[in-house]
Amino acid sequence: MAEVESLSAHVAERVAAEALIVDVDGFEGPLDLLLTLSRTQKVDLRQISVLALARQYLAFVERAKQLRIELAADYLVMAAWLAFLKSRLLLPPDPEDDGPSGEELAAHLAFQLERLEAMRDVAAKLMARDQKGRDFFARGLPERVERIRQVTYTATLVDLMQAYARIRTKDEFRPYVMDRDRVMTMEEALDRMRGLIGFAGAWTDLASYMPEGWDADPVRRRSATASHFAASLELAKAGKIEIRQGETFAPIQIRRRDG
Amino acid sequence: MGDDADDARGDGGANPPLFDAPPMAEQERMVEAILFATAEPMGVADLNARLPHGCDAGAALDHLRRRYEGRGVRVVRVGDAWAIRTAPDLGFLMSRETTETRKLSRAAIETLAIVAYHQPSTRAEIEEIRGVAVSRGTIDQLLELEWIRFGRRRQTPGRPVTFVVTQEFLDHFGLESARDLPGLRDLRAAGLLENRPAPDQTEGDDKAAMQDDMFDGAGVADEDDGGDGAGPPEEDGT
Amino acid sequence: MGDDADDARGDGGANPPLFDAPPMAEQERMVEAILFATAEPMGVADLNARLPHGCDAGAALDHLRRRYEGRGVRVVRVGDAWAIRTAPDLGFLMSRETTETRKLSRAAIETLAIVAYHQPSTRAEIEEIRGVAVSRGTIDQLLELEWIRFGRRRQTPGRPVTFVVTQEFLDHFGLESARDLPGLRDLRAAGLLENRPAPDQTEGDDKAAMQDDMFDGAGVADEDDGGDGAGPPEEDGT
Repeated sequence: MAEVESLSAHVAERVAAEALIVDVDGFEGPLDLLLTLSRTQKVDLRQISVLALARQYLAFVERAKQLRIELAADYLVMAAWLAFLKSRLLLPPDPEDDGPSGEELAAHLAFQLERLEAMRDVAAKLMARDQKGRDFFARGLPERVERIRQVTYTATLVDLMQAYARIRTKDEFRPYVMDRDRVMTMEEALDRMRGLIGFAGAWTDLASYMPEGWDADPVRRRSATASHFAASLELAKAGKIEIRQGETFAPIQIRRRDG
Repeated sequence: MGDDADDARGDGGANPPLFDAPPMAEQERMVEAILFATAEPMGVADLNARLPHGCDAGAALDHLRRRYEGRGVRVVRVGDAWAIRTAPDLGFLMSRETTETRKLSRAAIETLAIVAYHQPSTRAEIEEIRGVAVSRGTIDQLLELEWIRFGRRRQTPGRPVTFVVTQEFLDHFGLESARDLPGLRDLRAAGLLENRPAPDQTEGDDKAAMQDDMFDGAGVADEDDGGDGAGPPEEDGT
Repeated sequence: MGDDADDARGDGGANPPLFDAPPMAEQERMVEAILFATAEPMGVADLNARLPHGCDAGAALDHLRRRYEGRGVRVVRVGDAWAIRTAPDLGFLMSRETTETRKLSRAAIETLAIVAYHQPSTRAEIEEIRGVAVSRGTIDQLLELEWIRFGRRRQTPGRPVTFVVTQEFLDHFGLESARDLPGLRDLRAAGLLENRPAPDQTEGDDKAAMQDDMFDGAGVADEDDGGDGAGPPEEDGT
């Protein structure tokens, strides 16, 4: 009999604890939870006992731990802070410590709770107002005279920002695609140079191997320069040409390697 | 009406314009026509730009507003602009015109209220008041509804962007100006719109430091503001 | 108004309805609100269907028509239905209502965004950032919209013209200055960017640095360049 009773009491306890925990999902963060807990004190938020509130919150977190429910980090941060606050409120003030007193911290927490509740309150008042498209209405048939038509172009700030975001991050999002028309690959350069190298008996500036018109556009020029340089290294490795450069940044010269 | 026309002529006599402005009764008709034709609120300057030279849209609006008192449609003020809207007590007739607004989340409603009552507000300030991070999409949704927009950047380190409410917000909630927000005066009297900094703590307490950051610079531009980088963790993953 | 109410009562007395119909003045208000708010002209039967039981839309319409005689808008018959329309003599005021609005092309909005974020910018710089050539029409369109204008010429070989955004641009987009444009981090926070982590943050920084280089010095000599937001807005609030 006694066993059954204690068992059912145990079950009831667990159910109550779990109900509270399950509700965590319904809370929008620790401050919201604190506000809800504070309502059980049934007093004006200005008269609230922050100490009692801190105890309730810590008990709540403790229960969550027992039930092995993972609480989000900000709930734990708040718990740590409330534990600190609790100790400040309970212990006599340390004359050495020039930090804020427990009362000051508690008063601020009470202020935050009161402010959050006030904002909820006015948010509800705002939403309860007459609203356009529900309680009152704008002109349903704005007039247009069709005879004179003038086209204006429009865009919203969001369009503008999205456009900018798109440009600035296109490298992040776009599947990688080569802009072939402005890129010269090493294979292309290699093909070109293989054809031309036979005539290069004397030292010749590498730049002279660049295809015609490729220096007009800086992007294309860079690409062509790089690919031809890489191709010439490849040819040198294969023993087809020799490379030299007088000094740093001097023109690179190549010539056919005989034999 | 005769009086109005005389008034207009009287003004003209004192300082003769190049062209005679139409009589006031006529100006009132014109403003009436323009306001009826558009669904968007129109500013006095816009009205004047469209009226013939020498007209006084402000005075015409005064007349028009009085004329429509108690009628099925009303001339209402929306910030710096004016619009004609149906009387709110007749909303029940308009079930077919009712536009279903997307249901706003609690986070979005609270965020909107905070921007409205505290504007200009930074994201960090919104998070400080709600005690949670503003999730992605909440601000986006309010921007999309055109109920909030970007205000001036805060002149504090990090120059965080601020949010303010729009004319569309005022129009939607039938407010003449943001000063007419419900309960604003009570909130102010209770000190709940102040940016009260968290009591300063000795070094090494992250929480207090974080709160300091958030409070800073709301009004004064002198203190060290960590900007909105240091917000609390995200509210939900969506 | 008093007269109208009396009329209604008179009608009611002859043949008492199940429910008291609202006074005629009230019925007139209702018809006024409905005709104002509906997107289509309404027939008498439609109106009666919407009005409370016992109302007489035909009579209310008659009153309303008389009330609007000589006003800036009139109650007019459209086929079998009724609508509120601008008085014909005021049609000239509606010329601005005829404008057709179209979305800006992608090329134009991107070009505009680059000018706004990097002003003053030359055409070559815009092309560098967009990675494609900017057609002459795109620039012309933005100039015509008065969203961009010519800035000072760049003091570099070729002395290319630069573009800056205008006050008109700021007005249209509800910005106080181009500096108030949110940076990439803000865009990401507002959910306007996919929140996927940048594959290589340093690469992004290099890019920004390169662009800064590109645009550096342009602004230096341009202090008197016409005011609005000489410098580019800051990136990422770092």
